[in-house]
Amino acid sequence: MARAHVITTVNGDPVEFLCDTEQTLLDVLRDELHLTGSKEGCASGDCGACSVIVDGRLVCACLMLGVEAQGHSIETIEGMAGGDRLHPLQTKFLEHAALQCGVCTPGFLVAAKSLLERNPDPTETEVRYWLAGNLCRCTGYDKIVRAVLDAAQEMRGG
Amino acid sequence: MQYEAPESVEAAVRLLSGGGPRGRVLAGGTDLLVQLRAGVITPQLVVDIKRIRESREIREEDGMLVVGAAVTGAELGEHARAKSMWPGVVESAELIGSTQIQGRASLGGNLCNASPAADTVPALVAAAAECRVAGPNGMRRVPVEDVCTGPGQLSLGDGEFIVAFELAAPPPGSADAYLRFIPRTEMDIAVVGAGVNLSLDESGRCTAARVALGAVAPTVILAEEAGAALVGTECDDSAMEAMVAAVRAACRPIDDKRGTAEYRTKVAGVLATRAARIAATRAREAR
Amino acid sequence: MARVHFTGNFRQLAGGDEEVSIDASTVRELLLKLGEHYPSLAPHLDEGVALAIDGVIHQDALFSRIEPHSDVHLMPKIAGG
Amino acid sequence: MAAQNGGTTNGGTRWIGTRPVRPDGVDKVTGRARFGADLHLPNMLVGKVLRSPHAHARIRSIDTSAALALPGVKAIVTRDDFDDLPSEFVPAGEMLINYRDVVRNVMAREKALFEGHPLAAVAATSEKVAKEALDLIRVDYEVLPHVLDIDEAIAPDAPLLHEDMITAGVEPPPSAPSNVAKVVEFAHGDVEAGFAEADVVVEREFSTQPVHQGYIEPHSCVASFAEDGQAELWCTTQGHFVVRGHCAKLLGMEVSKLRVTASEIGGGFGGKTVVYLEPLALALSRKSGHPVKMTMSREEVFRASGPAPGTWARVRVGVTKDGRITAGEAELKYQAGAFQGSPVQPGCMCAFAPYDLEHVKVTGYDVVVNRPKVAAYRAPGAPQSEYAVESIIDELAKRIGMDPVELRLKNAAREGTRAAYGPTFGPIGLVETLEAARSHEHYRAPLAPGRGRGVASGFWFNIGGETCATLNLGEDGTIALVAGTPDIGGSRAALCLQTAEALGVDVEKIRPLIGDTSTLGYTFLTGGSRTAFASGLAVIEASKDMIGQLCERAAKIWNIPVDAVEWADGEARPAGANAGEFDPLTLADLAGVAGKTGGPIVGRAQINAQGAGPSFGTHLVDVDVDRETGRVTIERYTVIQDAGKAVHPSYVEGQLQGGAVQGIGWALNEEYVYDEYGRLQNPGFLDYRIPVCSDVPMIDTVIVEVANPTHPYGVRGVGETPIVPPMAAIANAVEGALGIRFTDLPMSPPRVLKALEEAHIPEAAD
Repeated sequence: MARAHVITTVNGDPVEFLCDTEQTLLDVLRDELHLTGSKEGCASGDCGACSVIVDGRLVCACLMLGVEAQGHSIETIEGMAGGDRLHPLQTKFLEHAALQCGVCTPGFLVAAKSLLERNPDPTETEVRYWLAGNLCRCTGYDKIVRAVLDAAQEMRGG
Repeated sequence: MQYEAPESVEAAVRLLSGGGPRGRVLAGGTDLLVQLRAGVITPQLVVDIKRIRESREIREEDGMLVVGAAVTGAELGEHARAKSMWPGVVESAELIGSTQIQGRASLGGNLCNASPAADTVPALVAAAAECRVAGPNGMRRVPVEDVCTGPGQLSLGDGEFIVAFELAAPPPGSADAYLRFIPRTEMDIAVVGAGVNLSLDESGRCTAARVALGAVAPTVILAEEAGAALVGTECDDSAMEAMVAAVRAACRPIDDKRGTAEYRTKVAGVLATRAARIAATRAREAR
Repeated sequence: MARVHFTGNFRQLAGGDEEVSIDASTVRELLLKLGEHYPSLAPHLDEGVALAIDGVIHQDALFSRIEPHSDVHLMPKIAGG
Repeated sequence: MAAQNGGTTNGGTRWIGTRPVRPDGVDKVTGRARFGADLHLPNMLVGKVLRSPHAHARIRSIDTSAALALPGVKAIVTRDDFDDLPSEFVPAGEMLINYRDVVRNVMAREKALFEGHPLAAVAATSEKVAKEALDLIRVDYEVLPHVLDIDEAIAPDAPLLHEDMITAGVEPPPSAPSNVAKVVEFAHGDVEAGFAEADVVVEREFSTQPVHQGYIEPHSCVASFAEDGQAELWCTTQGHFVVRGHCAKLLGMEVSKLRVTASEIGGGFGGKTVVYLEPLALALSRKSGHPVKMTMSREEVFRASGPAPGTWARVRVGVTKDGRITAGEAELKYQAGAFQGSPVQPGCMCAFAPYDLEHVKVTGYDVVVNRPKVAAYRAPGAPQSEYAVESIIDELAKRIGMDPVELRLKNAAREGTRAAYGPTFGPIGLVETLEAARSHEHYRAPLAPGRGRGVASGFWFNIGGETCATLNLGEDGTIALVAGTPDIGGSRAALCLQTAEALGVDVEKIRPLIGDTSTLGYTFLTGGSRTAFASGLAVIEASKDMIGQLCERAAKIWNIPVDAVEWADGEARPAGANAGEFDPLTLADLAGVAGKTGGPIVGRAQINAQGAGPSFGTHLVDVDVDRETGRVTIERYTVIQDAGKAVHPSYVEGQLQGGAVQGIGWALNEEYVYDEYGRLQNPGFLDYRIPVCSDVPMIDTVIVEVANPTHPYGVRGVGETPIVPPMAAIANAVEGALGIRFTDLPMSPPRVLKALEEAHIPEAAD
């Protein structure tokens, strides 16, 4: 069967790609567009390592077909830093040592960005539940939660 | 695999009943894509209903809440009116999976995946919700409890799909609640789920109650005797005990990786009690 | 003479001895003499063992020093996760 | 980015103990860092593995002809593509590995020994074609009865995994084969005499379930074989030199013809110390002439990579009324999985390690079962045995009415104590962690009604081993640091800090990288909590080597003897007034004239690091229990551990926190569920329940520093010990809350509720 032609927006730029209809958005990002910052940890929506934002909504790229991206706007980890400036969340993750191996980090950052866009002043509990779909096996989550809370405070101008 | 994203109900019905390969309906895809990936299903046609307006919107019709089958948990949770009318249904939708899953998973998908452990189904059954089913012969209404006939099995005919759910305006003094038990705080499939919808009169006496249970039988069950045990009472401890006995009598669970039959039966009673107490509190506040 | 203690299965291989005195200045010399003294132990010494020399664990270190009054424990090799 | 000073004092050092941003940090927060699956080569094929659906089956034949005929299939390998290898033991992870078993583990030969055991691997132009090809491979099985658990495996009439396996370590050797590979024993004193002195003796049986390391990144590699027999391998591993050795052996290659590059690694915890896909990818690449990429699905990771073993233990401990432990005895049986080599030996050695015992006896059994071969997992073997012992210590404290920290302190191993496994401890920090626990606010805080508080200690050896490092001095005075230990949790930062300290230069001037196997001499893997210690020693030695060269250059420039030059604060100075008066020469000064003064300056070290200091920790935990559903909630958690010296305290804290949370999962929910056919029912993160963010509170940490005398800055490994205490600490806390002692893990809600019902505790009101 002919591959599907999809026109979409990735990190603000218009993007066209061809894909098999069975390919997930994650497959397309990684294998077709070579945006390998989104990781495959489970391919079943259980680990959050492939978190991306689609039309402002946090989703797992492994649970969306590439063809479903038609006409939508996708944000990935590769678009998080602006030019040569890191996003405050990225800076805070570094300062707080909120990563060890770093493979879950892109997913956590995208998820945390989505949280702070909706809720600039989350409680620790809100952060923990929002990020419950992002698994981290290294850190025990402590420093990640602290980094998100600290970034929120900084972004609020605190 | 052919992928289609029709923009009207009629077009979707045509695709699904078009004499070609039997199609699978794609809403949020949070179950469908996992099954595709695992090779559990190998559909030749996938019909995405997210571009159909009726499947994607939440609206009120004559006081009735109509929720599109492809409306996501997150969207329902952000709908203030839905939350005030049917807090139990909304909380059940918000319990499905992670934030990421919330951004995709839908009521229609949760029902049509036909898992006995689906979170929204006990809440929808307790709320006496009905489905708007579109098909080659037009639109028909089906009570939610009649849609699933067994694990992975639906009563829908060829070419039929669920467009939306209807939730009647709750009468005064009514409220619903949903609780589920999972081993962790998030990310698990319900080991047991309990939805309770009840009405209290001005004196606080229960005039109607529906109790629905998830993950304790091959399909979500409406435990009619459990509801009946509350009717006519003030939902006091002895009424709760009678309801728990009826809940446990209605359970026909299995042992599996997520819990033992014994455990599920026991915890179904615990959750039904807790959900009934929440519903009763909400009902009193609603009066 | 260093005192060499046998722990675990090494004791079995050393014919039940709990310890023995060996005159050696390096690990290699000590292992060689141990193997001569206890032939059934010899193949296991070749496979690789750890030695705690005065409390400090040495692995794969044939030329680590053994002092005249060192206390040496023969142990299985350790690694980790 | 500026360094910030943290909560740990850095007495006398400028860099050690500070918290700079890790050098690889920006790559990891921007998605740039390349992990195992992130490499894409031209003409690359996709490799997939056909796995046994049976837990135990004789393989009569494998027919790949139909699969090979499928368009797009470029190569298929089976058992016929790997030479059989003789029994030969080599160290890898904490285990001695037998190549006869390794070759069978990566590709089944006579029999499939566990569900998921590889039978064939296919390389094709796409994943879709590769999967279709797998469906076309015909395997003729003779399905055999299987054994999953220790009791079944050691039963007299049990089906045998290996018909020729005679139990080792038993005199005289048994005449008949069995599933018991080995019996080990550690003892000193006379335990019966010890128990005779005791006023209270507690004996209990315990069991733990296999648990997976749960790294988020699945195994992945790309192999590329050239026509001249040279090959490159890119893979996610804790030790690329170890991978090189294994692969060269399995493929019959010279090691120098195989260059292995370690990708960034997305977690390992011991699970990435062995090979699974790598030899298959190399064989497929050799056969097809294309690069081949292979990546496990999460399901394959669970079905076919090695977890920590499930275990059974019987432990007996005696104590006098005044709290002296008189004897300890344990019998431990560990599942090895399909091939021998469970970590029962270190399990035996660690069981009583935290205590000063005159009489101790531990016996261990290594038992093969039809499950994936176990792999190392953080302090392999120790969590299971120490869980049992620490549970009994708690019970004894209660029985004699003594505070559990006091009982531990009274019997704690300290410098000069003869360890239960033989040798005498040097300076160790158990007493300090217990004292810190006793005085911690957490230990004294009032406990809400219904809650329980638990404490437990833990021990792990830590190791050193073969290690190389190179420091390349750039012409501007900056330094490229090359290490051979993959960085799994921030070790590049720890190595830069130690180099900065040793050279006296700004840490920002040092850029680290993990060299491939052609750039350095053999370097053992990142494991055994050795990297900050052993690669640390290597960079310190390399720094000394570089300083020697720098001083020689300065001596030449000043025309004075080299011993008249000293290196301090990152510059060469005349050593004292007699050496002459010269302006100091900085690293940058000397680097700039290196070419003219003798050529480039490179500091090297190749060492076999000895004397890794053992690490002890003590954990405190408060739990709440929902008495109607059996769910245990962790309300508060504090980890106290001796780090010797925390090089980068943030990453030490991270190790303590991460280890504790893995232990929480082990204690409460993680387990493998098999059906009657020996097939895994929960091969995914949905039903293999590792802790999620909302399951746990903040994890407080206290770093105790009792210097390790074999390291210039006192460093000890820290990565493994933190997973040892949580299971017992939580069981002890649950006992405190409910009065019920859980001797079987996990303490999952159904188990807890059942125990509550059996104990006839009335349901609490809401």
